[in-house]
Amino acid sequence: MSKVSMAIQMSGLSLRNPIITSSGTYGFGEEYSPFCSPSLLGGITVKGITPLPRLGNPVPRLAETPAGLLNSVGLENPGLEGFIRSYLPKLVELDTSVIVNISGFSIEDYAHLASAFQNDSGIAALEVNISCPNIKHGGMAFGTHPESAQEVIAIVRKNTDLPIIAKLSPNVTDIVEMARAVERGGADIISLINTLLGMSIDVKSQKPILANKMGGLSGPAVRPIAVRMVYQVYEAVDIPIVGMGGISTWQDAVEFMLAGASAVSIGTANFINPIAPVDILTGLENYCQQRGYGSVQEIVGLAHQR
Amino acid sequence: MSKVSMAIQMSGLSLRNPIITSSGTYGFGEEYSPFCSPSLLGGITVKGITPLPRLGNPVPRLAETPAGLLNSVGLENPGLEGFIRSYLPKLVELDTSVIVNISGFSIEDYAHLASAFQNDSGIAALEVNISCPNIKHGGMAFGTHPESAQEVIAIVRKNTDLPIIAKLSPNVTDIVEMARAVERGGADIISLINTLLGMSIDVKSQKPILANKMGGLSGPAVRPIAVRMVYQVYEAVDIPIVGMGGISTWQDAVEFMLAGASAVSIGTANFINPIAPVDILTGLENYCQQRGYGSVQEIVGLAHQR
Amino acid sequence: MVMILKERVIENRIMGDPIQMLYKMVISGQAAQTATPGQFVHLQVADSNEPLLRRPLSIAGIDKNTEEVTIYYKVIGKGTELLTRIKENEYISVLGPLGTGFTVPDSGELLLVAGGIGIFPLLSLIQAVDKEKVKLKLLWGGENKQFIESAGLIDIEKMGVNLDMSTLDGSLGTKGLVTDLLESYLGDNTDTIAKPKDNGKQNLRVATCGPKGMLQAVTKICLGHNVPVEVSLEERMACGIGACLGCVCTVKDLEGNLKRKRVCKEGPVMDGKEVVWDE
Amino acid sequence: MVMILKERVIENRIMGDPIQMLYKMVISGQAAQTATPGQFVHLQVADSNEPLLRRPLSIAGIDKNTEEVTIYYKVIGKGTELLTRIKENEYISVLGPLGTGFTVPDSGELLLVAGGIGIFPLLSLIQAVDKEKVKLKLLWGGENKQFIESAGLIDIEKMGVNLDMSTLDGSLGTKGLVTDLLESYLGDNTDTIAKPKDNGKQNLRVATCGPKGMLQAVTKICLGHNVPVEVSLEERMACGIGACLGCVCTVKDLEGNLKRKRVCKEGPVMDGKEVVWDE
Ligand SMILES: Cc1cc2nc3c(=O)[nH]c(=O)nc-3n(C[C@H](O)[C@H](O)[C@H](O)COP(=O)(O)OP(=O)(O)OC[C@H]3O[C@@H](n4cnc5c(N)ncnc54)[C@H](O)[C@@H]3O)c2cc1C
Ligand SMILES: Cc1cc2nc3c(=O)[nH]c(=O)nc-3n(C[C@H](O)[C@H](O)[C@H](O)COP(=O)(O)OP(=O)(O)OC[C@H]3O[C@@H](n4cnc5c(N)ncnc54)[C@H](O)[C@@H]3O)c2cc1C
Ligand SMILES: Cc1cc2nc3c(=O)[nH]c(=O)nc-3n(C[C@H](O)[C@H](O)[C@H](O)COP(=O)(O)O)c2cc1C
Ligand SMILES: Cc1cc2nc3c(=O)[nH]c(=O)nc-3n(C[C@H](O)[C@H](O)[C@H](O)COP(=O)(O)O)c2cc1C
Ligand code: FES
Ligand code: FES
Repeated sequence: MSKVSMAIQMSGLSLRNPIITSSGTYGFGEEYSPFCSPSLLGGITVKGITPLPRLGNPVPRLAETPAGLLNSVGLENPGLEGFIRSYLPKLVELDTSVIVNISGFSIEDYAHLASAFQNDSGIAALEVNISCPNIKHGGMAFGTHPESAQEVIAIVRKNTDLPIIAKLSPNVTDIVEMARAVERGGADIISLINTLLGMSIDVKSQKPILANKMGGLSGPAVRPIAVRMVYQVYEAVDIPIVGMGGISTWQDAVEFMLAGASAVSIGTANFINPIAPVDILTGLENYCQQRGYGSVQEIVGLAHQR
Repeated sequence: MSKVSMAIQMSGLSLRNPIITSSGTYGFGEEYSPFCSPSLLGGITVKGITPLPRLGNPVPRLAETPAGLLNSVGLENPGLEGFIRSYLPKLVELDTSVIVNISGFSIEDYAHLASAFQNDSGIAALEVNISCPNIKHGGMAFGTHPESAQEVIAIVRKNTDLPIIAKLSPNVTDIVEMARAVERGGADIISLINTLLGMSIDVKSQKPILANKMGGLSGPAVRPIAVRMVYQVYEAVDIPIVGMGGISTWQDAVEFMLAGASAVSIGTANFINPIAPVDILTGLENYCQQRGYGSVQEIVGLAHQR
Repeated sequence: MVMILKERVIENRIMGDPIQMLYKMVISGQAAQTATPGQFVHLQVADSNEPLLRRPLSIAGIDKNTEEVTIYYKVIGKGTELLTRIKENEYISVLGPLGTGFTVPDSGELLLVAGGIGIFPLLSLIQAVDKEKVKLKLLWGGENKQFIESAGLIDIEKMGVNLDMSTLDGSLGTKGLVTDLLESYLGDNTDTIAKPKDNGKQNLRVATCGPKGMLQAVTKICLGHNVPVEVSLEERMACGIGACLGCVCTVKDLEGNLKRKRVCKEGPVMDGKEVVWDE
Repeated sequence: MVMILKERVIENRIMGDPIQMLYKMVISGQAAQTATPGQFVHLQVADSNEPLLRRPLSIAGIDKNTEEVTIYYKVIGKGTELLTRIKENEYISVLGPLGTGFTVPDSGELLLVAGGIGIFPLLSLIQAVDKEKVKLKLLWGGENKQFIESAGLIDIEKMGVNLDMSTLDGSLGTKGLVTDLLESYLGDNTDTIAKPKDNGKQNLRVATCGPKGMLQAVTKICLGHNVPVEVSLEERMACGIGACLGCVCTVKDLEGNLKRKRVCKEGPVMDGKEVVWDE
């Protein structure tokens, strides 16, 4: 049998294969190295970086729900400077595409963060997390308002020459409208979905389990919502998609690619199976091989035919 | 130990206990009678009724997802006339509160449906499903647009003297805004959540599993999203809430009541355990008894303290 | 009466060639009391949410004396895989008997047409028919010899059923499809077949179960020969009792109006004539 | 080295009074090779999504010769309940050894303070300490006699540990809290306790594990007596290896700055002095 070409080209971002790991679930690339060599992966996305260091939320930060996980880490991170000083040098040495995820609380935050990363920084792309509250405008998340989302992406576009991945929030009425907004703003790629806002209450203590009360839902439970959104966005925009949300097996990865994702990202599944990305990659390759595809890119969007 | 009072009073709607069954999951009340006497339940909600009979969507209409169920029944129902002729007479004989769920595709539909049900119809309340597309306005669901939602509830208010339960769609950016809109429209009670829009793709056939491609996600998977929305709405409106979305155990029911639901509704869980409503009721009563509550109403909203 | 009960599994074992993944399960309990041929049980396979739903399985054998129902199943996914893990004397939640089964004729000839594991629901019909009064004939098509043997050929022969078989690879019986067997059988037996205006004299009936495409072909052939045919349908199910409208099948009534019937309630056995196959 | 492996369970049985729901599990495999006292393993308890996450359990015994690690666990929810179902010779996915364990002193005196099942991680420390060179003393508080006996009292006595116990109901040892034992022990042993300016002469150390409130109290008492204390913390965990930041604990550095440490990586054992207890 002939080999399947697993490489993926996405407007300016070339990946060895379509398997990426998700922001906030893969630390700064070191933690999982003992299990899963970064050189096997299409890319890794680092924890969301903000301009200043953040302690994040108090614990408990985690709660399990049926086939899902709620987290309220609250963007704990060393801040831009700390990241560049303590983590970036090791990251750029990794034999994989490194995607830096940035999060801000104002347009200026995003401009500042974006300007710190350029084509010569040794990273492959910037992922822009627009799910954070816009503190200058009543705390409404950038990612729930098309104009704000477009504005954020546009300012990032102005400040970096790296490929930009706009990461959409699923907590919206109309994901297509959001996708079109970030496309207009100049995004090269769209990634989705971020977590869904959820809550879990302990019947013993009669209080929310998370110290922060609400948190983001991820894991297999959210997969049908994520697949639907990828499917919808694929029909609406011309830029490629990185699909994520509950992917834990190769079948799940294929599902997202059939829906229209050019690459997929693995988050929560790493916690259960630290070699999930490699298992998924192997399964994906076999799937393509058994069905006679020369390149994995051929399966992207197939579910839209007829 | 003293008995717990399980009765619930919700603006105009008095229920024997807080356990209701959900629209579309409990047929027209007959199907589950062999397992679960309606006289044990707080109420039952019937399948959504439209002005004209509907065949609904082609099959497959069902797909399982992790801890969830996608359905695309497509509002199959006998139509208003057929319902009143063939089902209503038997329903009103049941020893429980019957809630009729109505669905329309235009403001006029809702007016027409509402006017068919009054205080003397033998039913306890009207639940208004606003998750349907407004075909006169580009197919946008009424329930995703505050003004339309308010308008629908207002027209129903004008046309019936029954208590009105406005059933919210979770597929929105801001559930609080929707809740406030239906409260303004004149709803007596709010129920939530309806299903989340989702999709599942078969990797063998490379096509969506559902004939309708997309469907509504229900079951345990959606519970954290539903609990969060009940919690948010409880803080924002003054009318009582019927909570639903993935309730399958008494702990789940307690979770919703602590979040702010005065009553809870059981949907998908019936499919797995036809006596789920009774099991949940028993557990809820024990919980209250063991903690020394005189009335189940005392636990409503407790998770908001501190 | 439909019931939901924790029933005891008294047998659960693989049958024949392991590659076929065919299992037999015998459940002791009250479902047997009221079950009729062609009905099914809705089994809870997991005590977690995975899979979330029950699994519908046809009642293949009913013993009212010992209060036992027998089901046969093929492992195809997570649900049926979990079923195999149940050990003898463990309990399982059984919802049933459910649905509307086959007409059991008390005279004339009954021709059974089975495709693959479609044989299973027909077994209960073979058991129920009074073989003294009704001429019984079974046409059974399968992948290959291993499949048919594993699916219980010897037991069926023991029941004294007159049987013709076909396999795709010709390893047993005729090489080809079961519909080929049906065509030639109906061609050879025109005498027992009712003529168009022959109301009430129809002494040949067909009952069939198998993949949807086969059922459609069987129905077409039967109706072409003016032979009444009952088909046992499958559809994804949630409630299993008619409450969710998840499992419908489209039928055309006498006036040509399209209607939905619930496979779990009005079915799984339907009149082939009224089923709308290509919707 | 941290590894993820399917390891064989060679023992998994309930201990003592069934009401206590305490289990012992021995796992054969490579985790034993590099494990140190106070580390933990992260076990996959289900092959479905329920529960979704692994479960962290302390390594209570390490045998590098036979390549076995022993864990003790109390059943409290779905995950630990599923653990009990694993049969001997079945395999389990083990991620570990993980985290940073206790300091193992090679002289002086080590005082262990255990609350309830907090004894379990301390067992590996008892095992590791050279009892010829280090004076070892264990203070152990529990609910009642049944608990303490079921949690392995006899084995601990066999290890030759000097042991004082307290129970809430007084059914074994002193009636009261383990912190009462600690107070009086430190009061009686002021000679082994370092004085404020006595750098380097601290020959008494405390290692403790138990409920958070107890750890806080133990830390306060120890610091009051100027005794260094290591606490083994618990926190809900997802990844177990420092990647998700789900399990943090707040610490105050020398300049008084608040920082987060990961219980799974920099912990579970932390310097009691730096932990911020009431955040
Ligand atoms: C009335 C009825 C009677 C049946 N009797 C038998 C029987 O006697 N013996 C037997 O082996 N099987 C029988 N089946 C089919 C059996 O229910 C399915 O094989 C089983 O539910 C699959 O479950 P799973 O979890 O193993 O596979 P899954 O992983 O759920 O499904 C694997 C594939 O099977 C198909 N499938 C899933 N559920 C159904 C369903 N409810 N109906 C049809 N196709 C489905 C889907 O295409 C899916 O892709 C019957 C089905 C019905 C509706
Ligand atoms: C580093 C570490 C070492 C541990 N060592 C042991 C040990 O040796 N023996 C032992 O019996 N237990 C130990 N535990 C606790 C053990 O991990 C939990 O009891 C177990 O995860 C509960 O799982 P469950 O599914 O049975 O209960 P669940 O249903 O998940 O939880 C029941 C309750 O337990 C609490 N809980 C859940 N997960 C955790 C967690 N990760 N940490 C703390 N509390 C939690 C919650 O309050 C929850 O309400 C340890 C925990 C940690 C973090
Ligand atoms: C613990 C945790 C932390 C996360 N932190 C971030 C983050 O910092 N920035 C971000 O854009 N997404 C973050 N996410 C979201 C994930 O990157 C991903 O979008 C989401 O979890 C859905 O994928 P999954 O279901 O595979 O986990 C986080 C998710 C988890 C579970
Ligand atoms: C098969 C099915 C059909 C449904 N039909 C309707 C309907 O006709 N009208 C409506 O308002 N909600 C309908 N719903 C939504 C449920 O009433 C309920 O809001 C939802 O399923 C969440 O609850 P659950 O997770 O307990 O099922 C349907 C749900 C299912 C699963
Ligand atoms: S499965 Fe619910 S109506 Fe048939
Ligand atoms: S559990 Fe993930 S960082 Fe500790």
